[in-house]
Amino acid sequence: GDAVDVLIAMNPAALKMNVADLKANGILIVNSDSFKENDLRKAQMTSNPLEDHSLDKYRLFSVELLRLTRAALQHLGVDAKTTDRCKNFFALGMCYWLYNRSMDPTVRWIEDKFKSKPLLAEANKLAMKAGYSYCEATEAFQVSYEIPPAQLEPGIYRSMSGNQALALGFVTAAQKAGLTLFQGSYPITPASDILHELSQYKDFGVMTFQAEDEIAAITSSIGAAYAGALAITTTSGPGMALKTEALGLAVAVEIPLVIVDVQRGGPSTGLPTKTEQADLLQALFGRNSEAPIPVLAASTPGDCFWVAIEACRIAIKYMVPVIVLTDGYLANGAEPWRIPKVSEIPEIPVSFEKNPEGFLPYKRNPQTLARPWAIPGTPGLEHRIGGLEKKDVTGNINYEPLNHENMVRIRAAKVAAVGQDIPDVAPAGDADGDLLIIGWGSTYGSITVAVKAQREKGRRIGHVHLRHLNPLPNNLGEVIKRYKKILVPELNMGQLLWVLRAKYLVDATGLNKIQGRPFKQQELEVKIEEMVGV
Amino acid sequence: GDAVDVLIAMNPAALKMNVADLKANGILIVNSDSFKENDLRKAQMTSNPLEDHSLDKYRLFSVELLRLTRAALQHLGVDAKTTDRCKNFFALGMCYWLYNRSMDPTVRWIEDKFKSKPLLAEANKLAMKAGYSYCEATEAFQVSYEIPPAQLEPGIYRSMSGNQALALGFVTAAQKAGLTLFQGSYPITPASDILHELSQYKDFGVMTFQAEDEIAAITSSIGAAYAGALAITTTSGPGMALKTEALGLAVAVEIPLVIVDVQRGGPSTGLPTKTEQADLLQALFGRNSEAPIPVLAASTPGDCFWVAIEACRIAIKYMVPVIVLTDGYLANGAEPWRIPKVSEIPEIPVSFEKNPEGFLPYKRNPQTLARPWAIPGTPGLEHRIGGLEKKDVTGNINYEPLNHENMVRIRAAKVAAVGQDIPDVAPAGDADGDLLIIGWGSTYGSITVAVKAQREKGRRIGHVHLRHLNPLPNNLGEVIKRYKKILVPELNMGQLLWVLRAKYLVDATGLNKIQGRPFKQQELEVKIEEMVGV
Amino acid sequence: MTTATLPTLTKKDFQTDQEVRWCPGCGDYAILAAVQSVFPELGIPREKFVVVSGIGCSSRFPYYMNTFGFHTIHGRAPAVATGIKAIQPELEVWVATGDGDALSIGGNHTIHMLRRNVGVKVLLFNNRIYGLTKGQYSPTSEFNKKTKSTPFGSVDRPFNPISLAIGAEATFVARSVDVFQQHLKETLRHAAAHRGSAFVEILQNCNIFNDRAWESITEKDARSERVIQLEHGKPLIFGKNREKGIRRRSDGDIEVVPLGNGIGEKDLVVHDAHHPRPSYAFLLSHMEQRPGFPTPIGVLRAWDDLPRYEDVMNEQVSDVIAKRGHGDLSKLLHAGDTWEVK
Amino acid sequence: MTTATLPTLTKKDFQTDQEVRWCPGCGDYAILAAVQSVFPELGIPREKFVVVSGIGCSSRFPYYMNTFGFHTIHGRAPAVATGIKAIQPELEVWVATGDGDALSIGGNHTIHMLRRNVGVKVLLFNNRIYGLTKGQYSPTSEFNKKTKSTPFGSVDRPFNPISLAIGAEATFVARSVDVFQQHLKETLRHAAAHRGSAFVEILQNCNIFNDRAWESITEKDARSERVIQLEHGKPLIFGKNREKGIRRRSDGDIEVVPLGNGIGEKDLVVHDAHHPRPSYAFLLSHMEQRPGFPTPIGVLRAWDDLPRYEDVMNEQVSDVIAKRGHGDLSKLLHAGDTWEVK
Ligand SMILES: Cc1ncc(C[n+]2csc(CCOP(=O)(O)OP(=O)(O)O)c2C)c(N)n1
Ligand SMILES: Cc1ncc(C[n+]2csc(CCOP(=O)(O)OP(=O)(O)O)c2C)c(N)n1
Ligand code: SF4
Ligand code: SF4
Ligand SMILES: [Mg+2]
Ligand SMILES: [Mg+2]
Repeated sequence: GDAVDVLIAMNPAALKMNVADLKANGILIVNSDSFKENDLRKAQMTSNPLEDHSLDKYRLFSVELLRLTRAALQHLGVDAKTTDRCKNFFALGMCYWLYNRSMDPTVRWIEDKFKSKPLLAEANKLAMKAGYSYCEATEAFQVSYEIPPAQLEPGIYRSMSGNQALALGFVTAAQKAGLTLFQGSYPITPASDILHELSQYKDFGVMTFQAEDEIAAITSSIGAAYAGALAITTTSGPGMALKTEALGLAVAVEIPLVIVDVQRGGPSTGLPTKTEQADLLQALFGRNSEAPIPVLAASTPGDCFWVAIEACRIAIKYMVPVIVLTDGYLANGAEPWRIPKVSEIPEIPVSFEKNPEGFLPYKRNPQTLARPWAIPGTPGLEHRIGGLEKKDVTGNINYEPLNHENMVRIRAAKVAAVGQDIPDVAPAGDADGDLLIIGWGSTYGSITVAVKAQREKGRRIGHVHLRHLNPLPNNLGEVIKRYKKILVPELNMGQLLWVLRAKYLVDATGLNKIQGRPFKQQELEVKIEEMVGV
Repeated sequence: GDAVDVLIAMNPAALKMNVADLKANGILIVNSDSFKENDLRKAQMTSNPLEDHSLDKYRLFSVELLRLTRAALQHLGVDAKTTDRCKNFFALGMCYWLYNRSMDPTVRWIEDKFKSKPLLAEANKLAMKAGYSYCEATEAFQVSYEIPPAQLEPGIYRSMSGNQALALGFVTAAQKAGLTLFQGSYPITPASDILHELSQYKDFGVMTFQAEDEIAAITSSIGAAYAGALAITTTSGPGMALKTEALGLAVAVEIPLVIVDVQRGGPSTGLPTKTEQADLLQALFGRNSEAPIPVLAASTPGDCFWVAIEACRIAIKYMVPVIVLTDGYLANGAEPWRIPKVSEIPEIPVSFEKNPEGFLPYKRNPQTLARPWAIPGTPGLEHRIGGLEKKDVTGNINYEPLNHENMVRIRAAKVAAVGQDIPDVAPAGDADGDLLIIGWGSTYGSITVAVKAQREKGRRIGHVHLRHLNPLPNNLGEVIKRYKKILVPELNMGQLLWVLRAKYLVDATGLNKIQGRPFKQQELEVKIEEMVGV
Repeated sequence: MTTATLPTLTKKDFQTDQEVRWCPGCGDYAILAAVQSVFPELGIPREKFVVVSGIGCSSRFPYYMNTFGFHTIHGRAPAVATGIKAIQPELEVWVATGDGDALSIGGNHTIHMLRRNVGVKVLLFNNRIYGLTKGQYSPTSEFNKKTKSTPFGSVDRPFNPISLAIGAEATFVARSVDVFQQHLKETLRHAAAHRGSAFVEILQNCNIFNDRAWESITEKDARSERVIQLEHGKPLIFGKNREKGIRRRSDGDIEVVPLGNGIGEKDLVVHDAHHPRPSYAFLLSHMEQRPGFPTPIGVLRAWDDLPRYEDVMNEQVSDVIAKRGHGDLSKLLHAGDTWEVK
Repeated sequence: MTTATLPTLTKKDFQTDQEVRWCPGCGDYAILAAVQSVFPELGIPREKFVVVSGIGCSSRFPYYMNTFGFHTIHGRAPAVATGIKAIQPELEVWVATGDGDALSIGGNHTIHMLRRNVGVKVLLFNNRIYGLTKGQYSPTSEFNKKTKSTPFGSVDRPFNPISLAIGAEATFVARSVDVFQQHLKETLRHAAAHRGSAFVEILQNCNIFNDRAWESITEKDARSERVIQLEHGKPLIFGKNREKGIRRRSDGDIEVVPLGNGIGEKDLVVHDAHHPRPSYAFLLSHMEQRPGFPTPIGVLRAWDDLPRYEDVMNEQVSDVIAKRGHGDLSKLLHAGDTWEVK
């Protein structure tokens, strides 16, 4: 329809009039300078829409357009009225950045249009460039893409972004486990909003610790987990790299911990505001020595809620660190989310060791191989743990060859044991056929629509979207055999592809896009047709 | 023969008399308290063997046995003479630790032997335990294993350990490149000796910087490389984990840098003094986003010399960071090393950009894809680089989707281009047959002898030992096809195995040992016979 | 409260079954003995103690203390300890660390923990060397030090741990020496009594890789001549016969003066460890670098009026709960704009 | 020497073709202008300048300076700069960093670079906030600060960057303000003149996420009332009519006194930036925390008698070469015990 992608509202009245035309998750730039008390009164608004969450379903950027434009033109010495009119161009400049388009055509247009008034031309150009620079300067502005609307089953819905969903998921998990939620984190785009969200939930007993760096973020979380908290640490790629040594410690001392990596464009600082799926291999292998860790990935913004809970459940049940992968696209993208009944969500059983009788720090639960969670302060459980190799059961430092091999295999077996809880995959679409598409993470939406379209054209295609990347679902190998060809679309150079080839020796094909943005349905369909023929 | 593995020399005379019986690379514990001026004179020694390198071919531990034993027994109040005799048990305790054997039998033997003199028994037990604790306390004592003697071609030889060879290799590379060698490093077992060695070579203009941590170690090296040095940073697994964020920067700014990871037992702090090969996947994938880096591995202590030079050559020619993997076994193990003629070693051509004419920081050499090395201080070359994504050629910050994909592919192509210089593999043993053994790193010696033994028993076996782990030699896939079965023995849980399966879809078998010590010939032969039949 | 019902603990209660594994003659033994004899005096149940360490010889400390113990990774003990205190503020958390662990790789965590005033006691075993890794110089090694990694002498100027801690807003800083058992115990008692961050530098001898590093202070006689023992409220006097004192000069600096002929205690600086501002402690912290000045040991600064980080953190939570009541999960999930799909 | 033959450079020579991209009204523009106007005065060839930064709004600085520039990773600029100086000591290396970059994630590298006295100039843009990441509190934010990450107020006590730098053995510490252009330029000139590590805190306004953070200092009148400009050799006087001074008390502390009726300049502390010991500078560094005391700006400490790290490092190499001659590679390879296999 004629719904718009961007709306720039200079005042409350304009907002009221036009917001209905804005697409869900569309970009809404509002001139916050004109949303003061009496502006609202004039527009007969009882509450401030910039604060009352009524605009949650849009990507709201509340910007002091007036003040900033004035600051930008200060030195020009044009009159106030003209300056203020330039704020439109300031906003336009922002749009150009958000859609990374060139300003040149408009620059020429301005020069032409205001030929007679060179100063005005200058002012407008400056304002536009200032708007553009303003977006570039900070990492505040992240383009987000419309999430293809899914079939909505009946229920109560709200708009939900990935970062928000993670935050709510962790709060829920803590409540269901009856534990204090501790988040040790160091801000980094696009993960910072998880910290911003959780820091508001002190009424749920949430403790947020903004650490001096990512290393202190994860090690303080390890300390908190050791002391009995549900501990999480949240970051993006570069920060993840800094946490890898400490991840090894978490593996060695076998305590529950959830690490969230909201992936962004790289390498290095890369493209902080753009999306990518290229941290999978880092999550699987980015540690010294053999240090296996379960890895989960969320497929939609709303799914982040459920993945957060699942990660906490695994961490606590198996006494392991768990890595959760999302990305910039999920983090900032929003979708309608069916609000679950609190009662629908299973409890997460926790039992701190209490009994000194025969207590040994590495005595294991035979089914999960988990060691006891024996927190300081418990009489009679005084014991020592650390990162050196240790004897199983007693936990005493031990360098004996066979014990080391035994411990390495136990740590691996423990992660493998998580497989007990992973449901078999059931492909969407055709249960067997010409092509199986295996995806993970934020490509879920675009793959789903592409598969739907292609199946309507009569092609026999299945779609498996992996939530568990380590361990992989038990029946995946068998499912793969049911199809002639395997396609693995990823926003990286072929990382899951690599894993599947190694594990199943399957000659799968990759569709790899590494442009800081998601797949277009079109791109997927072209590849599908190329593979199964037109 | 009746050569011994350990020799404990209480004085120069004893050393003189018995050292000949000690195996090459055998453990030599010397009581340094009795190697003072006049002790040497008494034994008619002109120079101090503990300092004159004459014992280089043994693992020399010079220990103040007398002073330490006295300190350990201080509070017992036994007479000086007795105390001093106890130093034998102190040394014995050390041996038990070095071979990690239990002291219990000897404890019982002592108790029995000195039944009548409980105080003496106590003293001897204490001394022995003190010797054991002394080894455990610091990371000074690393068991090293005899390296199976190779066929020695004619030439001048010396005994060479892996860490020493690396140091000499880097000094040689710097000389051949006409660059200052800069080493930014933070001490860590078993890599510290590389720093100790290089810090002695100031007469070669070597600059060693002991940084505050591994992150400063690598980032100072990046700064040094940017300023025109041949820069290296050396560490072990946990330190490697800390360097991964900065590795991404080196990839993004495309400067030459060599990173050495002397692998040790893990995960986390693990077994600092024991050997392991479990950092391969970390070296290949342990970074955020797509950040490919060439990876080399040395196969013998002496080979470390040549690998160091090769790594420097690649880093400079392609303007990339290069990772070198060795391990505790190579680092501390020594072997006879044929000393090359300096003239045999090819120069390493270096050309700093000098010409401002049309200079652009990311303009590439078409053959190597290397960008110019334009060091600060060069008139007219002022330019900016950094970790954000950039436009190729100009190097200006750029977030455009297609440019990003282009840059990611260029960085990958550049690493792939290194393949031009990698010789095809030619299997040792049979050029085709029943079994191909693919190894890497320190397993070279044990695989070689095992293959030799098995071939003498008439089995048709080839052996490929990979020096280049990324990129892999071009013909490896083709070579693999020439054998019925593939065996990949590793001191890890199957890391190269994983890579080969993914790349070549070959159903190779792993032989995995993770006990902090090398393969025994026996273990390999058993596996070979299991695979090709007896 | 619990203390009332406590079985009184003894030194033995804090010893583990693990062989203590340091080199014979290592100063760490003396520090272990002092801690094991002070802990039982504190009237705190044993399970409330947590000893956290990084990596180093000194960091093996937790294995020998029969309390909860966490041997973490190199340099990170202060951050781990901060997480523990946030969740269980009532625990008695002590960090055992070395000059490399705390000031080299761990420098940032150390200064941030002090800045935040987390209620953790830090025992810095300063042997001016990296012991565990066989003797490289450390950030506290003297300039031009010859070590395994610096055969021609180090080129760094050392940190003064006390000055650094004060610059990082530490509320408690003290110094003692491994071989001064009584003084060490007394200092540990002061540290234990401090609620906020307590930073204790312990001069320790590594007789294998840096023997006699502190000889000028520990050798016979030196103690009285080259060391001044600070005691709150007492004048700054030292010397074998307590014949020297430290006096303020009109320019605000200090000077060493001989006592007698007109100069008496009344003229001397009276030690004020509780001063709210750090300048005086800072002035003392590096006076030994000046000819004729002694090395101060004891408590340089103990200002305890600042709330502990973990307490403020937890109060913030309880305040919000007091104001808003306990969060209602269902309400939270339904927050904002909702609609029904039929 | 080169300077003689130098074409004199102008501000323009230090500007790049890249659009300067900070928010309209950001204090960073003023700092950029000041640096671009001071660099040409230094008589140093442009290619000798290297501007190194970490990550942050402030760390975009190098892109706008037409010199060699390296935008590294978050917090690591001091370490990268150290490597550069080791290899090319004659380069003029300046680090542009923020309160998060230099004091949070980069705290350890900052204090170690200062301790070593590496000849690098550090410009710390202190806006008391994380700008680039949209406004979380930083290690210099005031206690109880409400930000995106602390909606109920932060619970950390801030660092005083100057005190921290002094505690870390800094040989040069100064403070200026983005909007005090002349003073800022003068301060930059002093920093440029210092051979060792120069640490300059620049109070900077982030008008998007922490607007008016320094208002109490920058607003009209405040400057004279709440700020004291330090000048070496001049008495400590401030106030609109220079009617207030700072005097030593007999206990070594300082106090603010009104000038007149008997109290004159002669009674006041005369600023000694070149004092070899840091205590006086440290005392000044946190005086503004005390009621009635002004915030000091200008050069607090400039003691330049200490050799630069990179110089000692390079001298050590040349000394060894002078003693032993240039190493002979063949000799090196043949060192130790050798034997021939025929
Ligand atoms: C990440 C990492 N880097 C380096 C090391 C090696 N290492 C262990 S302890 C240590 C320094 C020990 O010195 P100090 O902290 O003074 O303790 P000491 O042994 O002297 O008591 C080093 C460099 C390590 N274990 N981990
Ligand atoms: C390893 C890593 N962690 C976190 C970040 C995110 N980050 C970038 S800049 C910054 C802090 C910026 O604050 P400051 O240093 O004060 O600079 P300002 O933007 O205020 O000038 C953070 C947290 C990052 N880029 N890299
Ligand atoms: S090396 Fe030194 S510090 Fe470590 S245990 Fe031995 S004597 Fe103690
Ligand atoms: S966010 Fe603040 S510091 Fe960053 S550019 Fe904008 S105004 Fe400047
Ligand atoms: Mg030490
Ligand atoms: Mg800032």
